[in-house]
Formats: sequence, structure tokens, C-alpha cells
Amino acid sequence: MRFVFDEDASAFRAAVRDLLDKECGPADVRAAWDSDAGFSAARWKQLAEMGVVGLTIAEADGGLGLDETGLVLLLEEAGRVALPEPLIETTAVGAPLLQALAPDRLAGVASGDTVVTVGLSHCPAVSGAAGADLLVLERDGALHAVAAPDVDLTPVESVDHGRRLARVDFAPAAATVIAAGDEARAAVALAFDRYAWASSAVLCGLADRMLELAAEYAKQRHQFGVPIGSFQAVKHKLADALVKLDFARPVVHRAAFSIARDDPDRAVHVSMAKAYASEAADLAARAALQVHGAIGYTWEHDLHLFMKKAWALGAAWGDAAWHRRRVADAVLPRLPR
Amino acid sequence: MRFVFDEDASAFRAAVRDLLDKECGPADVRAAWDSDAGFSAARWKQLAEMGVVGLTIAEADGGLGLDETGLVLLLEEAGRVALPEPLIETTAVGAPLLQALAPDRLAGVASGDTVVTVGLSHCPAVSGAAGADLLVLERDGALHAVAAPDVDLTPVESVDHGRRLARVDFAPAAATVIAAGDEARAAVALAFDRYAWASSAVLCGLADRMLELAAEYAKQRHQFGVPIGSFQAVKHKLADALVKLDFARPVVHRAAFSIARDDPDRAVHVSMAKAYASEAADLAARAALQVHGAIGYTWEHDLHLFMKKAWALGAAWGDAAWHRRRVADAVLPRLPR
Amino acid sequence: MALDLTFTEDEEAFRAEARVWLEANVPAQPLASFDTREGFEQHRAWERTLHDAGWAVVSWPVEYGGRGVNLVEWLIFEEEYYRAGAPGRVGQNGLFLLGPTLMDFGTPDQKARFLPRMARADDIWCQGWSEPDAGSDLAGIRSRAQLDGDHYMLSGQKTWCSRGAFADWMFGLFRTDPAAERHRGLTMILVPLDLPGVTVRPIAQLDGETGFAEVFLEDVRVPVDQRLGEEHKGWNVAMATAGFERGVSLRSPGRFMATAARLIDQWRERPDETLRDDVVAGWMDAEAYRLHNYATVSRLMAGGTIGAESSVNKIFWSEMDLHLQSTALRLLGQDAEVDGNRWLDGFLFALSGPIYAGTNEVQRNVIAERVLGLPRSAG
Amino acid sequence: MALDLTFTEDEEAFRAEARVWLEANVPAQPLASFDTREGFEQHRAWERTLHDAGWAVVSWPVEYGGRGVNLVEWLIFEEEYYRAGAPGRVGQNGLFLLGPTLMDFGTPDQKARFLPRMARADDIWCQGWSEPDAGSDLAGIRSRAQLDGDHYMLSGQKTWCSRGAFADWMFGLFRTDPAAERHRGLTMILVPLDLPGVTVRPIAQLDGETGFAEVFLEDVRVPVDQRLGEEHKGWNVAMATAGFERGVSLRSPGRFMATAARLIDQWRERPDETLRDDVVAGWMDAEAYRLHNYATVSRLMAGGTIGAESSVNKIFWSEMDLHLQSTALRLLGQDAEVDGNRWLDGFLFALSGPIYAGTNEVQRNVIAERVLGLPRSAG
Repeated sequence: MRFVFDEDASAFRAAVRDLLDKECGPADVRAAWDSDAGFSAARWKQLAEMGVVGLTIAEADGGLGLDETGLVLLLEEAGRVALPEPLIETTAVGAPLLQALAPDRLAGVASGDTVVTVGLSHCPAVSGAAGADLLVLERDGALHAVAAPDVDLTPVESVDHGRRLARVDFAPAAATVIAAGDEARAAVALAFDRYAWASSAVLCGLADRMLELAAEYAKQRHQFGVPIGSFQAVKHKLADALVKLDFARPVVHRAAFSIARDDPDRAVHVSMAKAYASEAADLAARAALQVHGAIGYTWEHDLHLFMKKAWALGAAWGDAAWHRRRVADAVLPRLPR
Repeated sequence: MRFVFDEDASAFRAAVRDLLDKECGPADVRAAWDSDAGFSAARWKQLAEMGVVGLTIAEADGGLGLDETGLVLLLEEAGRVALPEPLIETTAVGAPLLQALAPDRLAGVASGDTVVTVGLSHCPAVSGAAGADLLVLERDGALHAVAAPDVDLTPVESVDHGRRLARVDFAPAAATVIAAGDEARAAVALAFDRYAWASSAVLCGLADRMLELAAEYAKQRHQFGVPIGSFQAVKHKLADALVKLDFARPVVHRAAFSIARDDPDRAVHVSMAKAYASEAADLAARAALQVHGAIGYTWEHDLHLFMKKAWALGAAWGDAAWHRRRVADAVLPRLPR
Repeated sequence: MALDLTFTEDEEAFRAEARVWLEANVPAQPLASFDTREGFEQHRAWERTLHDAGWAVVSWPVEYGGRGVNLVEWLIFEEEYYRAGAPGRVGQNGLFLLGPTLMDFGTPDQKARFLPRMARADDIWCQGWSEPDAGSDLAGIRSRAQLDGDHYMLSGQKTWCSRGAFADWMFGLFRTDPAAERHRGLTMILVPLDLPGVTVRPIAQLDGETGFAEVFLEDVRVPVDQRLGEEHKGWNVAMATAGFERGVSLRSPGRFMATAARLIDQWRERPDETLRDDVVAGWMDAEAYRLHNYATVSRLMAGGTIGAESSVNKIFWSEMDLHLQSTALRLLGQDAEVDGNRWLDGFLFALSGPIYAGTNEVQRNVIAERVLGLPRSAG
Repeated sequence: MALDLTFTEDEEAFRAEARVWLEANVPAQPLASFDTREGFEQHRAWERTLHDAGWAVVSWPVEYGGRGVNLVEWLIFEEEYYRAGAPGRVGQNGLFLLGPTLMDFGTPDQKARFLPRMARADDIWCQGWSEPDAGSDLAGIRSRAQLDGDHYMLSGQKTWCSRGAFADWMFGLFRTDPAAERHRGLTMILVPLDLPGVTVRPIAQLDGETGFAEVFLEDVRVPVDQRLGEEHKGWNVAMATAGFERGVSLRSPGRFMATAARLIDQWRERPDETLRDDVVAGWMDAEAYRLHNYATVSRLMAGGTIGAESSVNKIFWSEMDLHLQSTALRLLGQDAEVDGNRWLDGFLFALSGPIYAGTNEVQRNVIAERVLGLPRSAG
């Protein structure tokens, strides 16, 4: 039992934070919201050059050959800046899926040239569809890999304007099938868990950043002659949100490990992660907005960029209540392990 | 629509408060806890002399002939002092039941000589059994009126030492039956609702008193060089509990009116009352204990006399969750009225 | 007379009349958002329709455009209004906040001049209270009004003026005594927004619409007869208005009863046992709020007043609204994030509840100090 | 080496050994409450049994009565201990708070003198921190220790000393520099409770048992070699102890995992769909707490330290415990009020969680100031 990340992981995280601090400020997020694809291809290239995009891809296929425990801290960093790029869709979900089922379709993914997303049929819309080059889509129990020109998109606007949801239509054919039957079923279940887990990690990063913004504001903003951060009402609200976040993180890290090791209790561990992270981000958003007051309620202020991603990811891939129900279904009849 | 009590009601309430302030201080409550019957016969007589005990009994039978809207404020007063006397059992539940089914058994009730309690079979124990002279007991779908000498009591200790719960055994006979069949069923349902509603009113009074104790303590107790009541953490905790209580009261008052008028939505109105009042008292207890700190956690301090009655009555006759479920069963299929 | 929670025949008749009219007249299609220019004018037209049928301000005297009913009947009207799904009230800052304040503090001339135009939506009003450095701490106001003969000269900056982007008039607090501090030396002044020196900068809110505005004032000349109440006594006038705002008038129970009924419909569409308790708790809250309001207006009608209770009320409705909207979003599950769904709009709006009209933190201080008697403090 | 959440073979073997011993040795009948004289001595005997088998303080060095295992193994032992339903630890204030502090701050003589007796339950310790005017504000301590040759002369009053009614020794903070204020000029001193001048007044707690005591000191002479750490530096010593208390050692996850498992058993006995979500949320909290603790000890084993995280931990476990116990009471429904049921006892005990070891309000201040960098204030 060694529940601590090593120095390599910390160094990688620090390097990614440096890059994102420079390249993905709030103005950059706004620019992505206003763009066609919903993200910046240039920044995606930079992330690819650092190895982030291809992190989960085998070294033989141009990636770093790391697993979820190597990715989780970087997803938190992505959350801290509300990264508009499809790190969840491509790196956390798409690439490992293709690696397992159709490694020949991985060409260009690690280099950032081919953006991948995965659409599961019980989800109302496919995220990151607008900017994807290759779409893996579930249809009638099979998984199909389809190139962008061969799909029809009907955009669905998310409260997070960077998410670019779309309903996707395509013509399934024998040539597009990459998995069917039990293999496809297992891959879909795993892809769903990866979506839920990766969203959890991003939610932790979002919560972290929102608390940081709120604490900064509370130090600067004066009312009644003192910084509002000296009021207990402000302190305790932020402290409670921080407690929630601090306990969400190890749960999310454990889920990363369970996915990487194919733990038999993977589903319970992922659901715990999504439940805690969704609530932590929700609480952080509420606390941060209340601390900011009216200024945080404006489009001009940056807070909403983070809140809206938190609300979107909190609802996507099962919200907290849904995941607690999944845990209950497993735990109440028998305790895991 | 006139949702305000008249001057007579306010004057009666004030008179009862005066009496109880004098006659039922914390030391008197402790004395009752240590007594055999669990209450003071002398204080019960004083309440009878004021008309409180027989309030719900017809004037022809020696009472005041008032209904639940006339009793509700006095139950709140009883809660404020954690009154050990069986005002719920005798005045709110037993007397109206006898009035409807067996008015000949009311002799001595209004004068305070005959203490009544009512035991319903789906409740684990009968409250106030130790000191009752006449017990109305549900058995196999019928209601029986049995005198104290004819019952066997097995005490069950409540967290509130003033409640004197007991399991009650007796020999049902044709002569003890006061209602059977549909009439008994309806009377049992009404008695249950009266128990739940009257407990709600007492719970409001308990919450009120606990907040008052906490506010007093917060003004006197100094830490960090200032009264702890100047800290927002203390202020906001008490304010939140006060909000809850302020919204519970009209709900409890409406339930009084609905019982008095036999409103078709009586059950929903009573359940709302019990749900709000139980939670208000629970919140007030938690807030008051936290504000008092360790001193409030001792047997010597008076706070526990009120907290324990709040916990007991909060659980008795259906807790908040139980009553919300009853509301849900009525409301989700169709909205009342 | 004892407690009586049944409606009288008159009250029932009034309810029936309102219901019939609303069923016949509420627009079948929802209007555009009143935070757009187009929607604002659509809502102004609807206000005119209401007025002409006598429903704009039912509790106002007939001479000002109302029908002089009592507060219970006003609550009944509000229940019917929201039950019918009628449009939001674009004039509410005037109708429900300034209006009652004008009746209490205004001169006969001011009442005759402003109230009928307000009722007819000829003038739509916004508030000018907050400033960049005076939010929760309203007494930190710096905007000045300098007496100059028969005019005040206004200068300064107001912000978070709801509906300010398209409103005609603003009522606001200005510092008339520059030597006075905190809540002393302030005066309430009524300002037309088309005067020279007034610049309105619309501010986009969370949903992207321009729900509020900053108003910049540079040497704006306003005649003294547009002062409301006494000079330097604006704080009292404002507090009376704030009492209305937080108390009974800004959030009538009908609104939440309608929301709770919609929430139950939503639950029936996709029943989710995990959320059953939250759904029914939301409905119960709306009911409790209704009862609480009937009790409050009954007390007012019996000669009572509203004090710190308005803070109790404000905390309750703002938290209830968030609970109702977020429970509905949880019922929607993965669809909750889809932009433009009615519950998401409701949720974004509800988020402003604990912030505006005095943050809930300030309200809790008020309750602790005025109701529970706890000592004042900066903390 | 990367993140590895599997237990090593050694760790699994340690767990198995502990489980076997506990299954064979845990008393079949529950002991009497350790807040009675009879129960206190029963628990002392059990501590001796633990010690003699080498399980009293598994993470202590062998020379002091432990078996020198690492912190992960300590957590494993605690899981097995509570899983087996073993008795509460009457010696915990010494074993888990003073013990680690002695190892950090004690002289070699002090360690040799106190630790083995503590491990063997020859001495059972209580804390002497709070005073009537120094509760949340611990720096308000007034009890004095005056140096007099090779002795300190103690006088003053300590209160809320858990287990104090029957304990043998007390460790406490005393003001050695009367001119110093707040947290300066304090010294940690170890006091036998049978000395002349010591009066112990038991205090009954919520459940009626004498769970804590007041300790009055009148000119009590204590040799200087019973000072722990430097003179006037007692605050640092105390804060290290408090860090242990709030951090990892006072509430090991095994305890809550066992409670959560019992809660699930309770739910299975009387399933209640309304409470399903609360039950599973409680179980998840215990799991999350376990993971958080494994992460903390992993960081400590890798050379890290505990700072304000101990406040985070304390808020979490105290609220979790209340949630677990009160959810179980809600499952019991009308039976919840019956005295002496195990959940009611647990609930009453849990109520002390947010109060003692520094109120949760103080912990929130610590988090806000030290982690988030917000400004200090009285409020």
C-alpha cells in the first residue's frame, strides 16, 4: 500500500500546469467558446508534444504507455483551467478503447492530428463531436469507428459552451464495426466508467480553482471596512467546500488505480469518485458564487467559465445521486470485497 | 382567511406562560424525572384549575369546549418548559377521543383527577402509562377503556426520562370496549394524527426555548476576548434554526385547524406539521448544543432536558422522513385539493 | 374572531374572476426574455393589458390604477397568476417595491404623478442602490446629490440595477450630506434615465442576457420634487422598501407553488425514488411558504408590522427556490446540462436569490441581532 | 515507485495474524462502560491483555511495548480491531496522543519511565487542557506552574478531562510565565492525580455516566523532570499533540468502517427506501475516510508532515459519525427514543465530536486561514 504519487508524476503535473497557466487563461477559454471546433488545435498540439495527448497510448504506437494513475493528476490540471480541449474524450476514453479494440486506428492520435471522441447510445449526445476527426459510436450493441466526414451532426448546446455536444447520425456498415457482442458490451461499460472517472478528476480541478478564485477575491474585496475573507461566514463556507474536495481526491485517485488494474469493484470505485467529485465541485461553485456576490453572476467575470463546466460535468455520465444509487445496488446486498 | 390568533388566545397563552415560568423550571423537570409517576400531580391540578387540562372537553362535561386551535399555543408553552405532565396524552388525544366515543368516561378528567393516556397498537409503547388513571388501548381493531388497576405495565425507558413509556397488558372484555370496526379504525387514525400534531406543537416550543438558551449563553460566554454571540458562525447557526422554526409554526397551526374542522387533507397537514417541527427542534438542539460546547454536554446543565424531549418527540408518532413519505404518497399521485 | 383558514365567499369569488380572466388572456406562447429589448417591450405591452383589465396592481387604490383589494386577495391573485403560467412582471421593481414606498413616503403630487404611469407601464423602473464599493455594505454609498437651488446635481455610479438596461426611471440612494457617514446623510431620489449625463451600460448576467446594468451619472440635474421622503433620511425610506422586497411582495407564494407543481409533474414524467423525498420536501416548502405569507398578511391586516421577519422570509424563499430548481435538474439527469431547458434557466436565476436584495449572510446577521439579540460585530 | 493501492504480502500476513488473535481473544460479552469505575478496570484489564500479546501499541518501538510496525500496518490493525468488535480503548489519550508526543519531545529517561507503563495500562492518562475560561480559546489558560527549585508548584482548574474521573495521570498545559500572554509562556507538565492538593470532581455527561472530570490543583508539587519539552514552549508541544488528535490517531478509519457495516446490517433488517441514499452515503464516507487516511500515512511515511490537514480530517470524521449514528436512529423510527439502544448511545457520543478536540468552528477558521490564506479576525 503506497497511496502517494511519485516524483515523476509530480514533475509532469508541474510541467503541464506551467504550460496551461501560459496557454489557457480565461481569455483563451472564451476564445475557444467562440470558435467553430470549441477548442484550440494549436494548444492541443502543444499538449501532444508534451506527451499528454498520447499518454494512454502504447509506446509502440507513439504514446507514453501510461495508465489512468499517470493521467489523473493531469486531468485535475485540465479542470483547474477549464481546458476546452478533448482530453477526456480522446486521451481518457477514446485512445484506450482503440488501443484495446482497434490499435490500427490510433494513427495520428498521439501526435494530436487525429482527435477522437466516443459516443455511447444511452447518453443523449456526444461531447466534443464538433471537433473530432474520428468518432467511435455505439449502435445496436456494436461499436463503430467512423471518420468525421461520414457523420451528420445536430448540435445540442450545453450550459458549458466549450463542450459542443451533438447528436450524431451515421450509416453503420460491416467495415465500421470494431467490436460486437460481449466484447462491445464490456468496452462500452469500461468507456462509460472512464468518462465518469475522468470527469471526476476534472471536477476536482475545477473545484480547486473556484476555491482559489473565491479566496483571492475574499482577500481583496472590502465591505464594512474589512476584507470579506475575515468574516466567518465566508471562511466557513470555503472551508466546508475545501473539506469536501480534500476527501474527493483520494477517492478519484483510487478509481484511477481500479480502472488501471481492472479491479472487480471498478464500478463501485468509479461511482464513488463521480459522486464525491460532482458534489465537491457543486459545493465549490455555490460557495465561490456566494463569496463573489453579484460580480460572480456576470458574464464578464471569469467564474462562470468554471461553474458551467462543473455543472455540465456534474450532470454528465451520471450525477451524484445516480452514482450513489449504483453504489447502493452493489453495497446494500453485499459489501464489496 | 384570517391566519392570526385573537386576543383571547394570546391572553390565555400569556397566563399559562406565567404559571409555567413559576411552577415548571428546570429543577421541577428534574424532580419529575426522579418521581414515580414522572410528573407532578400538584402542577397538573394547577393546570386543570386554569382550564388547560379540560380545554378540549365540552362545557357540559366540565371543560372549556375549545378545539385544537385553542390548544395549540398552550402546547407550545408546554414545550418551552419541557412540561412533564401528560398534556398531549390527556388533553390533546385522550379527552377528545372519549368525548366522541365514551363521554361518560370523562368524569374527573377536566378537574385533573383522572389522567388519561391512549395506546395505539402499532406504537411500541404507551407514553405516560405510569401515571395514567384511565388507559384507552387499541387491541385487535377495537378500542378499550381500562382503569389503571386493571393493566400490567412493563416500563420502557425513553431518552427523555419524563416520558415513562411502558408496554401495557390487559384483559380485553366486552365491558372494556368503547369502539369497534370502522368507528374504532377512524378513531385510531384520528388519535394518531392528534398525537403527531400535538407533538409538533410541543416541539416548536422546545425549539424556541433551546434557541433562547443558546442566545443567552452566547451573549454571556466570552472566548477570544469577545462574547461568542458576536461570531458569525454562532449567529448564522442560530439564525438558520430560527428560520426553520418560524416556518414550522404556521404549518403546525394549520394542522390544528384541519383537525378541528375535520379537513379532508388532515393527514397531509398533520404530516407536514410533524416533519417541519421535528426537523426544527432537531436543528435547534444541534445548534444550541454546539453553541454551548462542552457545558451543554453535561447532565448538570439544563439544555439536555430540552434536547432529550426533542429527540424523543421527534422520533415518536413518525419521524420527519416517515411523515414526508406520507405526504409523498398523497401528493405525488395527485395534488391535494 | 378566531383563527379561520377558509376563504370567504368574496375571496373565492375574487379568485374565480381572476382565474377566468387569466385563462382567457394569458399569452399562449411565452414572451421573449424581458432581458432583451424585444422581450422588454412585449412584457410592457402585457403589463398594459393587465392594467387595462384592472389586474396590474390589485391591492392599490382604484385612483392609482388598482382595485383596492386586501392583502389576502392580493395573495390569491398571485396564486392564480402563476398558476396560469402568466409572464414574469417586468415592472416589479416599481410596482412592488417603489410603489408601496411611494404610498408611504410620497407627497400627494408624487403619488398622482408616478403611480398611475407605473401601473400602466408607461414608466418602468429599476433600482439604483448598489455601487461598486457598496454591495452587502449598502451604507458604503458614495454617489452624491448636491442641492443646487431647486435641483439636485447627481454624480456617481450605480450598479447591479436589475432591468436597468431598458428601464425608463431609476430610484436610488444618494449621499446628500458628504460629511455624514454610513447610513446617515443619504437621500432617495427618482431619476429619469434619459436625462443628459446619464449613461447606461448593460451588463450580461450568467445566462448571457443583459439582466442588469451599470448607471453612470455625471452632473445630472434632477428637480427637488423628485426626492422621495425627507432629505438625509433616505436610509429609512430604503429600509422600508427593502422590507417590502424581502418580506411579502417580491416573491409571492404563488410563484413557488406553480414551480412546485411543475416539479411534481417532472417527477411523474421520470419518477426517481432516490429523489422522491427531495421532490416532496420542495412541494412542502412551497406550501409552508404560502401559509407563512398568509399569516404575515393577516398580521399586517390586523395592524401589525413587518420587521426582521422579512429577513427570515428572504432566506427561506431563496433557499427553497434553489432546492426546487436543482431538484428538477437532478431529475433531468444527463439532460440537465442542455442549454435553454426551463429548469436550467430557473436554476441560473435562482442562484441570484441568496445574493441580491441583501445577501443571505447579511440577513442572518439581521436575524441574530434583531430577533435573538446577539451583539453586533464586524464578523 | 508509482501509486500502489494493493497490500503487500507482509501487510496481508500482518492482517491475518491480527484477525486470528482478535477472533480468539475479544471478550464475547461487551464490557461495562469505561465511564464507570467497574468498567474502567475491566477495560484496564483488557488493555493489559492486548499489551501482553503485543497488540496494545503496534506502531511503537518494541522497547516501549510495541511491535514497531509502520503506519499502514497500524491502520490495518485498527480495521481488524473494530471489525472484531473489540472494546473501546480506555487508554487512548495516553496511547495515541501523549505517547507520540513523548516520543517526539520526551527525554530518554521520560520515554523509558512513562511509555512502557502506559503501554501496559499501569498508568492510564487523561488530558488537562481546557479550563472554565479556556475552551475553544485554549490560549486563555490561567492555571499556573511556578518554578520552585527542582519542583513546579501547580495551581488552577482543569475541566472536560475525558476519562479524568478514574485516570492515574494527567498531562496538561500550565502558565509558567505569568507575564506572557495568549499562547506564549505555557508549559506541558505531567501530573499524577494522587498527589496532595489534587481534587478530582467527576462530571456526568449527556448519558449520565461520568465521562469526564474537573481537576482542581492547589499548590501541587511536581518535580521538574515531569515537564515535557522546553519551559514556556508548551504550546508547540500541545499543538503537536492536537495534530495527532485531530489528524490520524484519534479516530482511525476502522472504527467508522465497522459502524458503517453495522448501519448496512441495520438497513437490511428494516429496509427503508427513503433512507437508502443516506445509508449508502454513510458507507461511502467511511470508505473515503479510509482512503484519505491511507493517503495521509503514505505521505507521512514518505517524509511528509501533517499540518492544517488535521483540521480537515477532524471536521470530516465528526460529521460523518453524526451522519452514521443519526441515520441509524432514523432507521429505527419510533424505537429510536428507547434508552440504552446502541445507536442512541453512539449518537449521544457522536454529538461531542464537533465540540471536543477544538470545535469544528475553530477548525474551519484554521483551514480558511492556513490553507486558503484568508485574513485572521476575531469574527
